[in-house]
Amino acid sequence: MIRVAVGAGAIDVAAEMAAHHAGGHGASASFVGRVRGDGGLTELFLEHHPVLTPGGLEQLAAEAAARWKLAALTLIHRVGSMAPGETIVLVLASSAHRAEALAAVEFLIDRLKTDVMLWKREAFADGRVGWVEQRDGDHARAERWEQSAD
Amino acid sequence: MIRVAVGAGAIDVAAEMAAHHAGGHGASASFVGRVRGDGGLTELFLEHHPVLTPGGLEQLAAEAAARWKLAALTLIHRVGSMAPGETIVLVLASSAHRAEALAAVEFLIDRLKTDVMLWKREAFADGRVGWVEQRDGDHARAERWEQSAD
Amino acid sequence: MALTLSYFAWVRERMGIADETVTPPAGVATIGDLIGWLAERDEPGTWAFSEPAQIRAAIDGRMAGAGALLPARGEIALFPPVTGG
Amino acid sequence: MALTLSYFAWVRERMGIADETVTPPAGVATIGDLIGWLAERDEPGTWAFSEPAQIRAAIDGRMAGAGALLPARGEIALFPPVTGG
Repeated sequence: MIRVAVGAGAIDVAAEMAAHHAGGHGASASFVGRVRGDGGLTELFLEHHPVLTPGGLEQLAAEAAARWKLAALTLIHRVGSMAPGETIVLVLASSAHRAEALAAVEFLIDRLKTDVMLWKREAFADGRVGWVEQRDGDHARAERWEQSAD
Repeated sequence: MIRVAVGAGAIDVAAEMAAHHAGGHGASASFVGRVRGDGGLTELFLEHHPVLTPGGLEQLAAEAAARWKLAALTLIHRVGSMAPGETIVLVLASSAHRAEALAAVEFLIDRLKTDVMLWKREAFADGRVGWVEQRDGDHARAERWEQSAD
Repeated sequence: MALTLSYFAWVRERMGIADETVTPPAGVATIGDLIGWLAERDEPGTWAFSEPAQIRAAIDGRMAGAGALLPARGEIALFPPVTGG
Repeated sequence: MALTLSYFAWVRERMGIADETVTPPAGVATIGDLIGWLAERDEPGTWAFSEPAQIRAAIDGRMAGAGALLPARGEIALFPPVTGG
């Protein structure tokens, strides 16, 4: 059971968790990413491609499902304008045993940073506005999944 | 903010998540472990030590908090008699960045299996009852944390 | 050759438009040629495309390198490296 | 020497009791000695403690190896390897 969604509306984490957890699977892992107000950030704008962004998320979800035995997978990404504290991304994975669920969540959040068509623009209280540059660390983490069998 | 609890009552996953997530931290990771009904299992009984079990959980939580920069940590373990689908353990960790929260959750669930005074007894539909034996795989996973710096 | 070009993030901002339809001159055969042509075509193009190493491209929804051949028609997306998640 | 012994999981089941207070004979100085004495004391003890490699121990809440010295008084927990989580 794979659920993938991209949208500008707020992510209802509790409702998504409840729906995903209703399966009562042996092991469920999750990751919630939120906007940080570091350095006086007032707005995060996430630009997306109407076709490539959902397509990329669906491809990542399919890749995780092929790689690990998952009972359920939820991958939800918000786009558009967000304030500090709001949820950007939610990843939920369930499996019979813990190793699969934990690995799938980590894989998905690492690869999301480098493989999906999303661009972050930050606005700060002092008026600065700028596009975020790609971080080397994100690539190093994402590439771990190329080298290892799991 | 560290919360550790051990008890025989059902774990309210949604309420714990809501309380933990209220911090609005940049990254929150979680793990939920539930009783599996494999092989016709009808009851899981988890025996604990009234002093050593909570003490061991508190020590593990403190170890995780010393190892990673965590904004919040929740570690709740159920003991006593449970039915398939019920939650045995809940681990929540939040940090500014994803790597810390994900690593802390994985560390805690791995080490729980080998370091905390808990013993599982399984009862099956066909009348068999037996204590679970320690698995080599659990030790291998827990020992990974001895070798690596993170 | 009639291509729809779509721009994203700071490429879109520098170009001042989100998309346009173009017919590149003869000799523009690859993604790399297209980027080079746009960089010389006008001021917004120079601002957006003068550092080709910073530009990624997709042809009809599939990632394409600088050497990829342009199709006779289709959508070419041009954008900076992604920073999502 | 008056020690409170507490038993857990199948050690408790085999002993038939959860705890007891004992005064071991002279010469029982370590955790290993205590396990050996219990294994010879009675039938439940033989059933529970005849494989010392399967037994873990804690003295007053701290894990202790077979060579650890017994205190003059305190709580000794005896149990199989843990299987929690």
